[in-house]
Amino acid sequence: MSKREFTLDKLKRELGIQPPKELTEYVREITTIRSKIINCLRKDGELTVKDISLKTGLPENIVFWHLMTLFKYGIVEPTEKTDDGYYKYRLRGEAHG
Amino acid sequence: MEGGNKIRIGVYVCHCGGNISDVVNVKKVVEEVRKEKDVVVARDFMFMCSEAGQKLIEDDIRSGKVNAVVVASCSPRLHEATFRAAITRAGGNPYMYYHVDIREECSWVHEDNKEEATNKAVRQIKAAIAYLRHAEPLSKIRVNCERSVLVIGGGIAGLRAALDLAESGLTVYLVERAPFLGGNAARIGRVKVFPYEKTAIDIVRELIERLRKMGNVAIYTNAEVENVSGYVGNFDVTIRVNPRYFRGKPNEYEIEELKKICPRKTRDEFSYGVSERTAIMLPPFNGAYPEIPAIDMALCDKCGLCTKVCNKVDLSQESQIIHLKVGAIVVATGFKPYKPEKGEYGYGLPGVVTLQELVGIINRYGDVVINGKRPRSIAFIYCVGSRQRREEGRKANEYCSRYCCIAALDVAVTIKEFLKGVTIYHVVRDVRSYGVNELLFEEASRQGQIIIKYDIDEGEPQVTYINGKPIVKVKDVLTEHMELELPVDLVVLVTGMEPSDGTADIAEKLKISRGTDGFLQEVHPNLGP
Amino acid sequence: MAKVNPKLIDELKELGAFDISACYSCGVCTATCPLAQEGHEFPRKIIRYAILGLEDKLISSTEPWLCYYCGECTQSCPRGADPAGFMMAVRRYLTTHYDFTGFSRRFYRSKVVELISTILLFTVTVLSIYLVHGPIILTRVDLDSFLPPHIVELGDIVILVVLSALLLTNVYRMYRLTVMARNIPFTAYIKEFVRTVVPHFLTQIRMLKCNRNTLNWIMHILIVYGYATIFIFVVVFLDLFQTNVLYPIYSPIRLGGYIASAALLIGAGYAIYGRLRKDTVMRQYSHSTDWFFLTLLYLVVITGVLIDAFKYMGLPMETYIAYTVHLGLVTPLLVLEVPFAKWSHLAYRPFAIYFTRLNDLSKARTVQVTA
Amino acid sequence: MFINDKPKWIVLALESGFDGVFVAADGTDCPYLRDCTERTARHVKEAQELLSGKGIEPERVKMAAICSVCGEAFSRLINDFYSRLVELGPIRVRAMGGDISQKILERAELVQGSFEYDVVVIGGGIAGMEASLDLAEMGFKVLLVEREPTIGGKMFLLSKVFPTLDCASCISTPKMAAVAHHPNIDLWTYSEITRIDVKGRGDFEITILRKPRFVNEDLCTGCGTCEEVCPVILPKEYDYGLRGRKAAYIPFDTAVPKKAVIDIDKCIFCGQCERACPASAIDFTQRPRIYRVKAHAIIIATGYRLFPAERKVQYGYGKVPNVITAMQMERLLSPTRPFNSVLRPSDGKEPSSIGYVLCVGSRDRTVGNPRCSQVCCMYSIKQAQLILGALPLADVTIYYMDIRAYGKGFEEFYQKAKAMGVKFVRGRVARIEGLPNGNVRVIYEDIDEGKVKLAEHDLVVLSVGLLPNNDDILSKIHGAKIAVDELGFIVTDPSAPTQTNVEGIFAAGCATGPKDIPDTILEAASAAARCAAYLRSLRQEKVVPVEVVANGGR
Repeated sequence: MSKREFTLDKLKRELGIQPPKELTEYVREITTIRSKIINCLRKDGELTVKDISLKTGLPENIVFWHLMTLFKYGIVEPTEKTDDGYYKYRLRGEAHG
Repeated sequence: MEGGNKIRIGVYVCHCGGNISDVVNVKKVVEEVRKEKDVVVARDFMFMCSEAGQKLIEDDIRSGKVNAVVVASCSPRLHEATFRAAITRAGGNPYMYYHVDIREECSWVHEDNKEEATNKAVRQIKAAIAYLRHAEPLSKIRVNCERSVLVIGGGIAGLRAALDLAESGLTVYLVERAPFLGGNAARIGRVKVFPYEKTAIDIVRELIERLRKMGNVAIYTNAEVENVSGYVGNFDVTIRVNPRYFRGKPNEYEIEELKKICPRKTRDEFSYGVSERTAIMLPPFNGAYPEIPAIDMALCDKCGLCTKVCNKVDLSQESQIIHLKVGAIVVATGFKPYKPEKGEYGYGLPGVVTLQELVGIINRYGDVVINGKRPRSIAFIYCVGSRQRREEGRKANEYCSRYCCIAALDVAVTIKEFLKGVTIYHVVRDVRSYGVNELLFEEASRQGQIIIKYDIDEGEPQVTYINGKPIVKVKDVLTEHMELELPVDLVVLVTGMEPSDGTADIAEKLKISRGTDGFLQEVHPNLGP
Repeated sequence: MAKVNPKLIDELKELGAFDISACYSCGVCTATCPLAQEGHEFPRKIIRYAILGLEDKLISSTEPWLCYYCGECTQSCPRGADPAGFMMAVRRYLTTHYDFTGFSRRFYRSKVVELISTILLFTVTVLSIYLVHGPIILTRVDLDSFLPPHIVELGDIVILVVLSALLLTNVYRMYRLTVMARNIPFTAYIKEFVRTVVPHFLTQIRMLKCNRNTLNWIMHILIVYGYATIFIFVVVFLDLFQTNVLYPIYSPIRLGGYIASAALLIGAGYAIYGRLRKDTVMRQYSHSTDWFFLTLLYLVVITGVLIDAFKYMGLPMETYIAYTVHLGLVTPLLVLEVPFAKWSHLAYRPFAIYFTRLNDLSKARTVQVTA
Repeated sequence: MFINDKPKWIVLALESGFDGVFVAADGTDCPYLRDCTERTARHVKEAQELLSGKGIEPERVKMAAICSVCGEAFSRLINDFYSRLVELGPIRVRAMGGDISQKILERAELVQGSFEYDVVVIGGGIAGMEASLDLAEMGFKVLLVEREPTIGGKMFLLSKVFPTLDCASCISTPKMAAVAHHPNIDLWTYSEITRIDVKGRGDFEITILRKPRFVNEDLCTGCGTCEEVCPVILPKEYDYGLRGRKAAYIPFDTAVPKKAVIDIDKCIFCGQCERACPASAIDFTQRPRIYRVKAHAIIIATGYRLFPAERKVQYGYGKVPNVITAMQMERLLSPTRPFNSVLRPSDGKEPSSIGYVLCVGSRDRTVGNPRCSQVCCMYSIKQAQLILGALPLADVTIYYMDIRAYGKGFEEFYQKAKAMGVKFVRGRVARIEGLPNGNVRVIYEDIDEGKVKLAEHDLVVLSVGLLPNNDDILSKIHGAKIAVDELGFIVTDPSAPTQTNVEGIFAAGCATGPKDIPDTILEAASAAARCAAYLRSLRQEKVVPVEVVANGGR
């Protein structure tokens, strides 16, 4: 497998294209957000969106959006609901960022 | 997979996206049935019926793991065929299959007792497994199917269906109870059908004309379906064609004479009772089919006067019985307008008519004339015979008839075009001018027609009389629930639809189920509307 | 049980409410309106009165005067029914109803009547001046001898008395039609008058409640104060104002006159410009009476400025002619517009606020009594 | 004027950022060349053809003969042209957008060979699927073309359907499977129609661009490994942005075909997917393929697009986080929901009070749509019932003008919602404001009481109207013009409601106007029947004459 020529390299060579800078920056940013959230959960266990927001300094809606995406990919799962209608979330098994 | 092989059953339990799994413990069901003898595979899935779900089954069959399938999901009416097709695709026998309904029969009806619902599902699946253990693979037989269709009802739906079927090459038999084609749409006459520029009668006429040109259509008017037997693809139909008592088309002179001669009179149903007709029913509009008159034997007293002015009258004709073989039947028996009871919103009193009667007046006279005068103000009262509330001792149509708001607005806009000064009130509950018809509503508004909304909880609008003129009393929701008195010259009751008389009859003969509203029930409102 | 008059809406349409029939009563206009308040919701309620033909209800409403025509309702109306234009039309309608002479009705209904009346008054004034004027001195500008101030003063006072009488009668009729309060003490009447009419007349502050009316408010204030200044000069200080003396530029009378004229020019100019451009919702349609009012006002100010300019340039004949024309225009402006037409709103608006307040007080009292 | 490259110049102008080109030619009395005008017209026409090949609207180039005294005419023309351009909006390179896809698009290759079908169905939503299945059952060869990477349209995203409340997926997913398996249906997803030529009676040539998924469909098993490793997270269209997806993704769990696709514009070329794919299915060397397909009939089933709620500025959509559209709520309620429950997007709270604002983008002249969208009342009532099922303690309030529960069983469904405790408030909402605690305030006049009221909700749902989705496809038809109404819905014949004004082209579903699922299916079946009749008439099949029994003698 290591000697296999990847089709991606071929495409890059043929077209001479690079991903746009804004895109790579965007990806770096979301990766940071993701790892912040995951680290936070890893450290403190079960947390609500508000808790994570306070700990990471990220806005609540951003935290929630990423949590739901992590939930989709099976990295995070909800646990019980608090009285005021917020769920708590925790990492599912061994999470990897 | 052949009979000699040992039976290997696969059980597939569907969550139905929560419809089932919210009540029935699907995982437990799977665990339970897995223990059963001959069960080699037991799985659950969010949507068994989806591509991915079907693939599960197919893969198991292809790999030879499974040769008989139990799917526990929704009603077999929905998806039995779906799974049979999947099994066939994978090379299995589609009849080594049992469809267990654990949605309608477990989760939906036993929402309150989750545990029992689960147990019931397990029992049902076990029964299916037992069935399959003893089942023998069946094979399909091919039955020839008649390439002909019976269309019942010669209204606009029946005409259109017959034309489409005929154009796709099938032989079509069109049966209409009335002596002439056209149904209700023909009676709407010269009122334009929003949003088009055509009038209803134009559309009917065009359809009839095109239909008559087709060589593969037989039209029976004045005819009724007597009996239907047979099975899917091969129905035997008996039709009774009642005589018209005419041997061909009378000439113009004879028609003029026939108009005058008959002494028996009754209200003409074509104008919704606005005008009178005699026992000799002449073609009601230009382009009507057939062009031959018919005699209404229920009215005729066989005085014989007509035979003297027209030698084509033949009072000795008898009804014919026709036997047909058809592959399919289209029921298009249409509707009849709701008939208000006497006194309902003043119905029966002078100056109170139904929407259909108003349409009849417009078509008959080309104008609106009530008691010899053109009205200066008209009030339309909506939801008469629709959206009724269930009360003791009274038949109630709880459904919305869908067309009346639009029909009434359409008529009102037409009236306003030739009666410029008339004030029109619409006494409504909700204006249901859905879709493009909203533009019709807006047009009516811009013409200055006035919408008044009433709340049924505050009582229905009242029609009373002062000095012989109707007055509509209504509480207007839009104006602080103020009680208004509208002195008008004409009250129009916007009546809903009811299933036509023929509908119940045909449903009986064809063994079609009807809904609580009396209309026919489709297979599934969304899957096969 | 309310009786309905289906013809009412036609009358309102004549006065400018062309699209109102399209209304389907959704309530967005009322919910959008920055001035609608509890118990005095508009425009939708007023629209319903009009569409149903509830004449009495419409005439007894003060709400139309509480609207300052910011146009937000029209901009948000999903049916394009132009509620703001409708409210304007209702104000015209009400003006005709408050006026007992019937002139108002005629003016609003016919441009011709309005034009003829204006020309007539103009001619009468010019003719009177022709008849009463003193010696025309051409060697220097001598207004005092051309038209002695006491004669003008006399004219002023006659017009003032007649106009006030007419306008106040109309206001009284408005009171009769709109105020249902019969149970509040006289002192409350006085107190509320001081609390409502006076400050509103002086500041027009309600106008600022509308979200985008700040500029309009400024322009409106310019017209009000510009006009008030000149009015005071002319009626109270005519001796000082109409004079042969050439004041230095810093003199309060001259400077005040200049500032007031400038204010009027800017204010009225802005209004005319807006109506010509039709850029905002509220300026889409102008009734002929609006144009009459603005044109007259503008011409009056310009001729006033001309008198001054000619005087300081030392052009006697030009000054006299300008003065004659000026007075010829002032008369119709005052006699027609103030009691019968557009300008009557200077009284109706503050009084509407006052009357509304009275009704509220009365209602509160009734509730108290019953409770 | 006679440089042959001229058309390319025009194209270049549009490609490099101009939104339109107005060619002001001379009148017929050009002193230099007699046929100057005709030549120019030819260039313009060539340019337009080039443009439509690239997915740019040909109307962006306009030519008019203007002479020196035509000032007024010129300003009128240019104004008309300008307003048309405003309607069209800025150029989107429809094929894929972005630089990279443009470069990839240039590598497109024309696939040789003849492709012939009886019918090409455009749009793989419920209407397109139903019509395809019906026609295929009758034995016709059908090509179903879908722009998205999966068929299913909008229906398979829904929760449950009114008035029976059974799940939308139960109806749409089996149909999707049936379409994929039917021997008479060829299914081309992720494919775009770039041109339709009407050549004659029953003779259409359709140019179709099949975009590369960069995944070998034969090898991909839909396992989702590529999606797991992809580092790029983007808003997921199928959840209306409620949560993220990756640049390499499988559109949906129940997608058909369930194959991955790589969003090349958002790819950072890290290559992780290719290394991780257990089936070695990732193939970046795929090229776009262009097909020329012959067809005898066309069915347009392009469905609808939602009214862009942000255009109704007063409602704050896009600014107030807890104002969502009904389609987003539909996702929240569906079994394949993006969240673990119905939660509001600002902070994940389970809402206890939910407001529905009806007629957003419909019955509203301020946004240019005076019509009613037919379905919003009912789907809102349905969602209200579902919410009460999912969150039994929640309050649901529906702000309405008229409840249009007109169809079979609809009125009963409405009455049921009332009985369940859904609050119905008569009054159109005028304004929506966000509050600091995430709650949302609606301002409206309660018509019943005649009072202006403010109400606070945890979450507000905008019941957005439906707009046509066919302007794109219609602009690509050459040789005939399909009649549309002022909103852009296809106009059909009143006595044959699926027949467009162009012979051989039929329309079904929301392409002809907003409608609910039963009506859509009916219309699709009807379009299929009409289409079948038309195809048979082309083949001139003999009909079996039938003896008409004399009915009263003739």
